[in-house]
Amino acid sequence: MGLQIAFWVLALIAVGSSAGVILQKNLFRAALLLVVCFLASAGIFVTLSADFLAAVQVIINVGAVAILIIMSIMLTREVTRGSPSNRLGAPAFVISALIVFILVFSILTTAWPISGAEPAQPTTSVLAQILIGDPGFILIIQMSAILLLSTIIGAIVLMKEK
Amino acid sequence: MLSEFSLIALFILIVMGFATTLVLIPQALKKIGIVPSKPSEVKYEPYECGLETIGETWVQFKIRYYFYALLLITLDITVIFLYPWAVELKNLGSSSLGVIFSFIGILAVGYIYAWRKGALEWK
Amino acid sequence: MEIRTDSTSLDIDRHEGNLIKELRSSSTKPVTEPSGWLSEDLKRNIFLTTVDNVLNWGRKSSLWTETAFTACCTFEFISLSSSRFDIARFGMEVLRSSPRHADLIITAGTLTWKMAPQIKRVYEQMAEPKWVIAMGACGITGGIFADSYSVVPGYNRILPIDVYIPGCPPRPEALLAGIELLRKKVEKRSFLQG
Amino acid sequence: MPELITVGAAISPNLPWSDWQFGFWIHLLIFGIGIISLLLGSVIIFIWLERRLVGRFQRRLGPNRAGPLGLLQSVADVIKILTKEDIVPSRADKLIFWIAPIVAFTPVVLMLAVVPVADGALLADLNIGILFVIAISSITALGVFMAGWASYNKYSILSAMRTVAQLVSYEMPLILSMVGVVIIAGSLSLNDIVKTQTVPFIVLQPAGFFIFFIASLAEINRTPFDLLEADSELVAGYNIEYSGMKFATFYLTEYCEAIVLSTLAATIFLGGWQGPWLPPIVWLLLKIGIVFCFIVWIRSTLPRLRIDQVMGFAWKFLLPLAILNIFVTSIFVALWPETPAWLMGLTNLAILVAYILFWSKLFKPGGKAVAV
Repeated sequence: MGLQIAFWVLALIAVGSSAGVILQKNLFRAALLLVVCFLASAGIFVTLSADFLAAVQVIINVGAVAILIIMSIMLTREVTRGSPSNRLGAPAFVISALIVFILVFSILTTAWPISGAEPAQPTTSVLAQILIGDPGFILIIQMSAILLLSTIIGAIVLMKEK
Repeated sequence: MLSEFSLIALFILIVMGFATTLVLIPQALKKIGIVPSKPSEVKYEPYECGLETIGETWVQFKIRYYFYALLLITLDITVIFLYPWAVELKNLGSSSLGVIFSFIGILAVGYIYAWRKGALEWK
Repeated sequence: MEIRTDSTSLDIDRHEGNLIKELRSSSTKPVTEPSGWLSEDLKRNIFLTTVDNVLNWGRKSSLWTETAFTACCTFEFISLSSSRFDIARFGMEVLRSSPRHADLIITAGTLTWKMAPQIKRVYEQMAEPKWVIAMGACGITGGIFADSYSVVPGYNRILPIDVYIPGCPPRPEALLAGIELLRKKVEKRSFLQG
Repeated sequence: MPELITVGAAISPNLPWSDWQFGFWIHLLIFGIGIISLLLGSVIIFIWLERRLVGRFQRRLGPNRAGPLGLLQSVADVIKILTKEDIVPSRADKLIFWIAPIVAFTPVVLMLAVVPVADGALLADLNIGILFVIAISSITALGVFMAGWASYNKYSILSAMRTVAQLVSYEMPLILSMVGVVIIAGSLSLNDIVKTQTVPFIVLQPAGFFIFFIASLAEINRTPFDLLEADSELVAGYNIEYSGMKFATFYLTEYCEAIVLSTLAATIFLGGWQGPWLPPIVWLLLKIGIVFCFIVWIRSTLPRLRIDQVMGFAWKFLLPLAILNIFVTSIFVALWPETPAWLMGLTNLAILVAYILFWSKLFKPGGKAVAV
């Protein structure tokens, strides 16, 4: 019962705020609405018993990505005005409606397997066992390290250009 | 676990309610007349040490701030790998040391490169 | 409110000159202190309620000073806020740089017409309730520079002054006595009176 | 209060989700109201304590006119600031201007939800306790930024940008300094971490505590890292345009942050509520007080740093030290699980000292002047 209420409240907040992100002209307010959306989706992770993932969602998306977005907003000139209107409104609407239709269709027609098992209690240790334990995803971890390395180098190059 | 998070969720509401009341108390007191209110045009202009403000405030800032935010994201993702490993280290044993050390080692290359290129200097 | 977008420094200078001229012509007479406008009859009839007492106690016990000091009397204020005289005993060691947070502006020292619009603006941007102390001979009448073309003859031309502290410069003890006077004045304010 | 805590502890262990009952709400009420009132009470006491202590450090008396020993000084401040005029600048983004104090205040209080005041007596014993604290603390930067941006003031927005850059830089050492503790404790829950501290972790992890303390000083913008309100450069920081109760909320938030970080330092490194003879909550409050006095001591001793020094300190000094600390601790725990505590602590301390000596050779005081 409580879970249902929590889910619907969080889902409504998430959908509402992400609609606001698109409709809001003021870029800064749009970024803040995006933060609300991130927080609501972290809440949804919690209702799915994925507490570690929820914390990660807040640390990465709210703590870092939102700051990054705000910093990049500070790089733009017209913060309060947003992007000017153009003629692509109608095609964009058609394409996004198509995507929504495909998404809803595939969600409704897929037979979702539901696990009967109890959710693992401290999710972190299970996650560590799967990631780093035997056999683990060691190659993938190293590849993500290289991805992050390229991000750092890219950031340095970006800054040196200025 | 869920009951714990429901406590947290309700606590968020309590704290937000408390903070909102704090901010709104002066509005109520203004109605009684305890909080004074003497609006004037000059009062509502930005305070810049007594001078009038010239030009827009919401202007472009430099890209340096953006660089630090990018660096934060990469390191935050590192942390995501570090914490589960730290919790389970006693059970994972010494074999996991190599994985994480090489992971940090690869990132350290980027760190040293940034240092050598002078990207860590604040200019 | 409109935002100025002057392109050259000449424009800025011209604008400032106009401001000063305007201020100068409009302030030939001293500004009276607010409660001075009240009639004697009304002054005698003000009575303080418990709410007033509590509010005034709070206000007099935490007078935060705005750091807007124009000239040399400041050194006496610095001396007052450091260890020998210790203004912190009255809860006044909190110096705020923003007029939005401050309650008190101590106008220490000579004020030139060039600086006058800024001081007036700082005063106007302070949040109510607010008080002003005029410190030193220059603050009261312009002092030895009273006849100068560039010096404002007393802060009371542009601001309503609550307490005057004579001296050139006043010793920290004198400033302390002035602050005591101001605290007594704050105590007597009724919020019904405004 | 101790009775209430024991009631809470008795109700607390492992509430089932279906228990939407009496116990749940009592627990929420006791701890919710308890945390907020304890926090506000300690803010009032600690503001007085700080002003008196700073006075003593500067051979002054400090506030002593309002009430006995000046104890009512903070009350007077509250009364005054509550009845100050409320100013909203005409060009400000009014909605964000109003929300910003709330956004800044809420996460700070939330961090206390996972701190135990006795064994098992806490609002919510999360499995991800430390990660929860980190996640919540990363939101505080948003409140500051919202305030600075919405004010439509050049100084406040510059201050907010600087603050965010500083918070971002010191977040990394702060997060990494706690990894060593997590490695030794083997759990993220703060309750478990306190329980494993038969020896306080400051003995096992002096380097970790050193990084944690410095990084948290920077996170709460305390001296020597109080660049955001460097009044010689930036007027009064991100809250220039705030007056009255909205400004007071930011002021309150700053002190709450100081207290919360003292609490976390006490809980993670100083053994939390553990201690002989006295009841647990008294021990916790005592330790918080000690850490807070230490912060005040630092405030009245050190001058303010320059922005390039602040950033360089985070990236060039603290970050490598934090990584080094993780390396050493993990090698000890993984390869020699039975290491005696003193050996581990001594090694850690030796590394810290050697590192500081090495780095002090590398950096010279003075250096070049920089622009903002």
